[in-house]
Amino acid sequence: MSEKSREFWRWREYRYTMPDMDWHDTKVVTAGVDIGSVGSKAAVMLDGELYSYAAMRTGGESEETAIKVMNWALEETELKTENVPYVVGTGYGRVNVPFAKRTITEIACHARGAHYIYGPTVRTVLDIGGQDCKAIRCDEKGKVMSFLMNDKCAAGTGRGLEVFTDLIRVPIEELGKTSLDVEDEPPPVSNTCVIFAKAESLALLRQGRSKEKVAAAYHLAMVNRIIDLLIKVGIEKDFVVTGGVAKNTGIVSRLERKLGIRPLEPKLDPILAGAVGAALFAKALYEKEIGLR
Amino acid sequence: MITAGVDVGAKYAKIVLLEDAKNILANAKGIVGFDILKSATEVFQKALDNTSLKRDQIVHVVATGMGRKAIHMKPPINAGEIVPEVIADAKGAYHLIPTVKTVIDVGAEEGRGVKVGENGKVRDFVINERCAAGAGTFMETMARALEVGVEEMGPLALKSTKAIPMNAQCCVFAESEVVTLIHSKTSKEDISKAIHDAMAGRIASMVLRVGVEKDVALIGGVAQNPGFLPPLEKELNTEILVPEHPQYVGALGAALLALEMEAK
Amino acid sequence: MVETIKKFPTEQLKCWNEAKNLRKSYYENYLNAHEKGGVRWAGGAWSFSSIPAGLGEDVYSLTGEPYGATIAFFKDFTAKCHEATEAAGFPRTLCAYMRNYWGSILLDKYILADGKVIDEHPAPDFIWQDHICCSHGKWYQVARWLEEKKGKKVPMYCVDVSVGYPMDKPLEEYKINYIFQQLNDGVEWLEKVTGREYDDKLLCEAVWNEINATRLWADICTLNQAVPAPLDEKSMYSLYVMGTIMKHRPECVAFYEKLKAEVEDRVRRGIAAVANERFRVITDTQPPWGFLRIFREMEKYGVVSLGSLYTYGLIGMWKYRPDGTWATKDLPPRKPQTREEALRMIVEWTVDRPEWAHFYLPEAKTKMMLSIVKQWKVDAVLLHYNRGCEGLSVHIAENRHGLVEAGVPVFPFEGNMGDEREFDLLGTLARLTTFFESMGLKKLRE
Amino acid sequence: MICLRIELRLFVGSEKYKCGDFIFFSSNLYNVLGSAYLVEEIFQKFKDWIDNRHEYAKEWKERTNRKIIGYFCTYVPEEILYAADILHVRILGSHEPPTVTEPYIFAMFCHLCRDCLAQGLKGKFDYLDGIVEGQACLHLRQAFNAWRLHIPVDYAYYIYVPHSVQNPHATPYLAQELAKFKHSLEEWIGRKVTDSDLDRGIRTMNRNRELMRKIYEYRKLDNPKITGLEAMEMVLSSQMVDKEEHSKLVEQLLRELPNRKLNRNPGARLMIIGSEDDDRIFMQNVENLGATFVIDEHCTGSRYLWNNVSPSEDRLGAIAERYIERVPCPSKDWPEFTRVKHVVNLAQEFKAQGALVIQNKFCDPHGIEIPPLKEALKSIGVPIYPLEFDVTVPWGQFRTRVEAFLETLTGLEDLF
Repeated sequence: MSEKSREFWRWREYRYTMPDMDWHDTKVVTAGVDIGSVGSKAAVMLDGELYSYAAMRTGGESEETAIKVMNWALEETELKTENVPYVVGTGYGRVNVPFAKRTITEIACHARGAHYIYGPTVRTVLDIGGQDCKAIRCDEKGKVMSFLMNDKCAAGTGRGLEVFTDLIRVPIEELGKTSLDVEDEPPPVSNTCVIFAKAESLALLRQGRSKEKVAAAYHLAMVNRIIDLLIKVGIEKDFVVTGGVAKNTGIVSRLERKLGIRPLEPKLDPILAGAVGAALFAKALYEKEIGLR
Repeated sequence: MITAGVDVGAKYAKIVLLEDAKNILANAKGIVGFDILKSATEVFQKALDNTSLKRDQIVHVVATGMGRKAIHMKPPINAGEIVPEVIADAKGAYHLIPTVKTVIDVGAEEGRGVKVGENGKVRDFVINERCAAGAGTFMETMARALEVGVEEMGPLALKSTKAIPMNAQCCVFAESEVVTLIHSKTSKEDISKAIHDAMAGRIASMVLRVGVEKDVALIGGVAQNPGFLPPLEKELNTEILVPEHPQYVGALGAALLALEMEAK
Repeated sequence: MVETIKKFPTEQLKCWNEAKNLRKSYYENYLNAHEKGGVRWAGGAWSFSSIPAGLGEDVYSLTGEPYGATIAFFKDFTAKCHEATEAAGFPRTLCAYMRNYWGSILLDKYILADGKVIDEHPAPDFIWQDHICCSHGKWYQVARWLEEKKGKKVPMYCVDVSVGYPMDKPLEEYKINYIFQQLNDGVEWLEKVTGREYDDKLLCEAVWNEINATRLWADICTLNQAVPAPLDEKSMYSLYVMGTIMKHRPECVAFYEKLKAEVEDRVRRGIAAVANERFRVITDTQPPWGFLRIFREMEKYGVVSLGSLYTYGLIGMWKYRPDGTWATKDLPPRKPQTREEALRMIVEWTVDRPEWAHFYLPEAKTKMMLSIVKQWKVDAVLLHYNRGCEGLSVHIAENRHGLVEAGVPVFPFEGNMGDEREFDLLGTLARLTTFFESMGLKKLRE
Repeated sequence: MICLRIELRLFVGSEKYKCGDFIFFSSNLYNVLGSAYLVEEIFQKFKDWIDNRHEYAKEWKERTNRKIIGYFCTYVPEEILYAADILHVRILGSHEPPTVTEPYIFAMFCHLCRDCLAQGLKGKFDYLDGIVEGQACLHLRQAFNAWRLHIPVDYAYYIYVPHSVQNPHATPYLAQELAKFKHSLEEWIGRKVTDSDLDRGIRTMNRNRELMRKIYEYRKLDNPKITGLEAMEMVLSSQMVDKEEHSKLVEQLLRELPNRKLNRNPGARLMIIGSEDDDRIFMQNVENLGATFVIDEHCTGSRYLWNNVSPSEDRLGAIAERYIERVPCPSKDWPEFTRVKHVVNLAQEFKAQGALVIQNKFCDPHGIEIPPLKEALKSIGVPIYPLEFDVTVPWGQFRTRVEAFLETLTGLEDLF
């Protein structure tokens, strides 16, 4: 594959099943399927504990993707979708999860998922998704108090990073690290439009700036936009970041530096927050259905 | 007399070798990397090789395009003059279509509208500001959202007759609309058409600022996209001419200007 | 290819520092008004500032637009202001001056002309505004709301002047009267909220000052018809501002008299603002204040901007002479003697302010700009599609039409007077130089 | 009667609506079909009027051969137009990206003014004899001027409605503006507009507003008898057709509505707040998510019909008073926030649980009031969620926000 046509933005898809858990001796098996604009995730839970999950790219056909990601999550578990009595769909494509009994927004699911992944002290959740960015305030139960979403600008989203990582030809998983490889922070790229931010970065590269410097400038601009959103919603500790971009140290560490608040360390893959939240709602809904609550 | 025009665009460098304003000896293009001079030189060499000409047989080189400064007075190309895109566009288009009054140039990152006066002079022009929705990169971003190759977009669009209004003020805003359409199971054909319509609308509204006078020519990379012409003609409700090799018109214009400068 | 041409002699303006000091002390006087037992009020640059003058010699004002522009000069502070207003939930599409101003209140910081930032935004004793643009009244209504949250109750009076503009005939009496009545009530209101006794003599003085100051400024702009131009737009910004902050004060009249004399002298001696002037342009609305270096870039092509409808007509008072030329408005027959006379005089003086006309009629702005093009020997017009000001960019696309149809080369560029995020310097410069080159201009040798 | 009947046939055409034109005269049909059917027919009729507004206007003109005037803003005194026997229709957009307006209006002005102009440039309103605007904002003024300059109309008039509606001199001043306007109209139509004409205009407008307000009362019920979409379509259509005709239908609706059973779960009680809003698809989408708009504050809704003219000897004075004292557009509402207070009252009267604020991008007067509005509604426990509307509405994005907002209002409590 030639340097040019390599797709640096294409992140690795993966699945995992907790080795030391067994679904045979559980009361409630539920699942949450989070069909995002870029990534789709499925989480299977046993009595409200994460058991098995998968994350893959959202294809052009979201219904198909939903089935794929669910099956993949169940692989190696001998479970079939029809063995999971209650599935909740969430994310951009939530209405296209054929086997979901109900849909709940990613806002509510991310708050609840964050509560599971990071614990009850979480008050502010930042979810940087494929094409939007959400700032959520929640209570000690993981219930949404208020939220804001960014206004149609990809400069603060995963898609923006994909476009950019392709430009400087660095695999997206390493992008954040690359951006931190600078002695001192350069000024941020001035353009908020993702296309122009790209053009501006290209110009910088052509002026002979290093990949690292340009990456830093791009990340900085992105962080500034995210912070605007956090300020609007009003940030309160504990603060956590969910979604794929949470793994980007270039974003997270800069957020920490600028806000002076250290985001909590995740106990689980934060990209699963939405799916996990959905699975937890599924549990509650199922228990209601069978009269357990 | 042989002159050369070099158009160093945001994405591609285009070269035209010209003999006496009549016959084009060669045209070549190549991707512009981080090192503009290097990329441009490679393409320039390619053009020379095709014609087995030497640099010193070319009396004058004029450069245009957003990367033009990088090769101004710099060996081996040694462009003696640099001119803005709109001037080269007008010149080149006028040479190919003497009746042309309006030139629309849609490149990777810029869309331009040029009013052409007598002898291919620029009367008035407009260039898209701050929004890339009227440029080739827009199409690429949309293609990725649709998970199809950018070259498939046009043909896809031509298969659809549906009109879905889409706001292309911002290409990312547009992208969320695209994703929404995907999730609501709209066919790729229809979405692709919506994207072309939106982009055509964007370009049209920009060109309308300077006004549209026949004949109208469409040049630049996007002119090669078959799905783009019909909606643009509809938006501007006029017939639009696309010269052969629309991508090279700027370079041709530069070569012609080189010739004029020598003549003086 | 670079060219060289013959240069005109240039000189630094003598009253430059005086202008700077007047501006500096203006913001300080407002800040320290209370120490001297004085009164301070806030309102727009267009408000009838000569009316509060009747409250005494120790009345100081802070006019919003110049203050908003001052903030815009200092990008870091601007950014903080915008962050604060957006965090408060205001859309980022609102008037940029207004957002700067509110930001200053929200941050509870006050910035001086030299960029020095002071803690605590000095709340006015009252607000005295006028309203022609959708944002004028709302601006101070919100400012007041924000002050109230800080526990300061600020009374507000706002005069509605949105009565229209007759292209060729004088304004009907009932319209004049509508504004007059509001001012008349306003005087009583001022007495009520300040508890001071109102002095009609001071009012008459102030009105007469304003009339003279705004005439003098028009005269000064007229001197720029000379080739080479004695003043360029960039330096005019530091001079016209006096009229936006203290048009009713004697210092303003005195300064403009001095300035007029100096500019006349420059014209006599052929002193140029830009040494290599060879292509004359004008602009229309406020510039992107954080990016005045565009003018320097223009000079590299031998291009000088003679000013704009904005710098000429924001406070300068003009009218059309029978021969169709655009010239300084005639002085009223005599200085006003009574309150009634003074109020009527200032209403009649103000209603046909050039920058108000085009709020209503695109034809009005086009006509004025064409007059400037002709009388000032202008080669091209730069139109600032100003995202930061609805009021002055209303109808701007129509003006572009009108100018182009009249055969005037026009360069439109998008920007924002007070929000740098909306101005793309590099892109604009690239397009601007393209424009000059399409006009056959080449960069000059340094 | 007969002519009305024919007219309705003429433009309703299709079999389906046959019974529509009997509504006014035939009660036996009502006995056969029952009121439920009738009510749905009436709402269908409002829809048709909106969908076929241009056909309606052309047909009206042909039938009456009277003049038609288009107006941009609800500050245009329709009473006077009615008195002059002119059909006055509101100019609204189409929600398609307005490509053609770029040469005439800078794109930082709101999509409404650009979309309106686009309709004119595309010839959709080619039946208009004239246009009138009552001063409100710069945006619509710009649409008015561009229209005046680039679209052939026989008559164009701009009324300088005062901005400072809270000041005592505004009413007498407007009365004089209206006298001037009336005079110019008379010259144009070639006849005097008499006092009895004015009385008729006032009566007709008052009646229509009053009837619609009575319909609004049914939105206060725990299970409203009318959805937000239906209410919007009722008011929108009233801005597009002959008032008499519209009133007849609303009167009919008023008689039938008490018996209506809406078999839908009302869900969350929402308020919708903003400037002009004719986005029916958005209303429908939101109400389909399990919510009902129980009240609006739009100039295409309650703001248009909330106040009446109190008749007096001085007709123009009375009309002027109505337009000065009506629920104001924020552009005129200073130094006090009277509209904000009005919104709070509405929210309480109609028991709204939450409010969606529709911010038409670039509409400064409305945008400026969002924070004060938010604070005021918060103080009575009504949360708001602002949505920025552009010429097209990205439902995919908005759906998530609206649904999440609804989830915070109701929905998920029992799942924690």
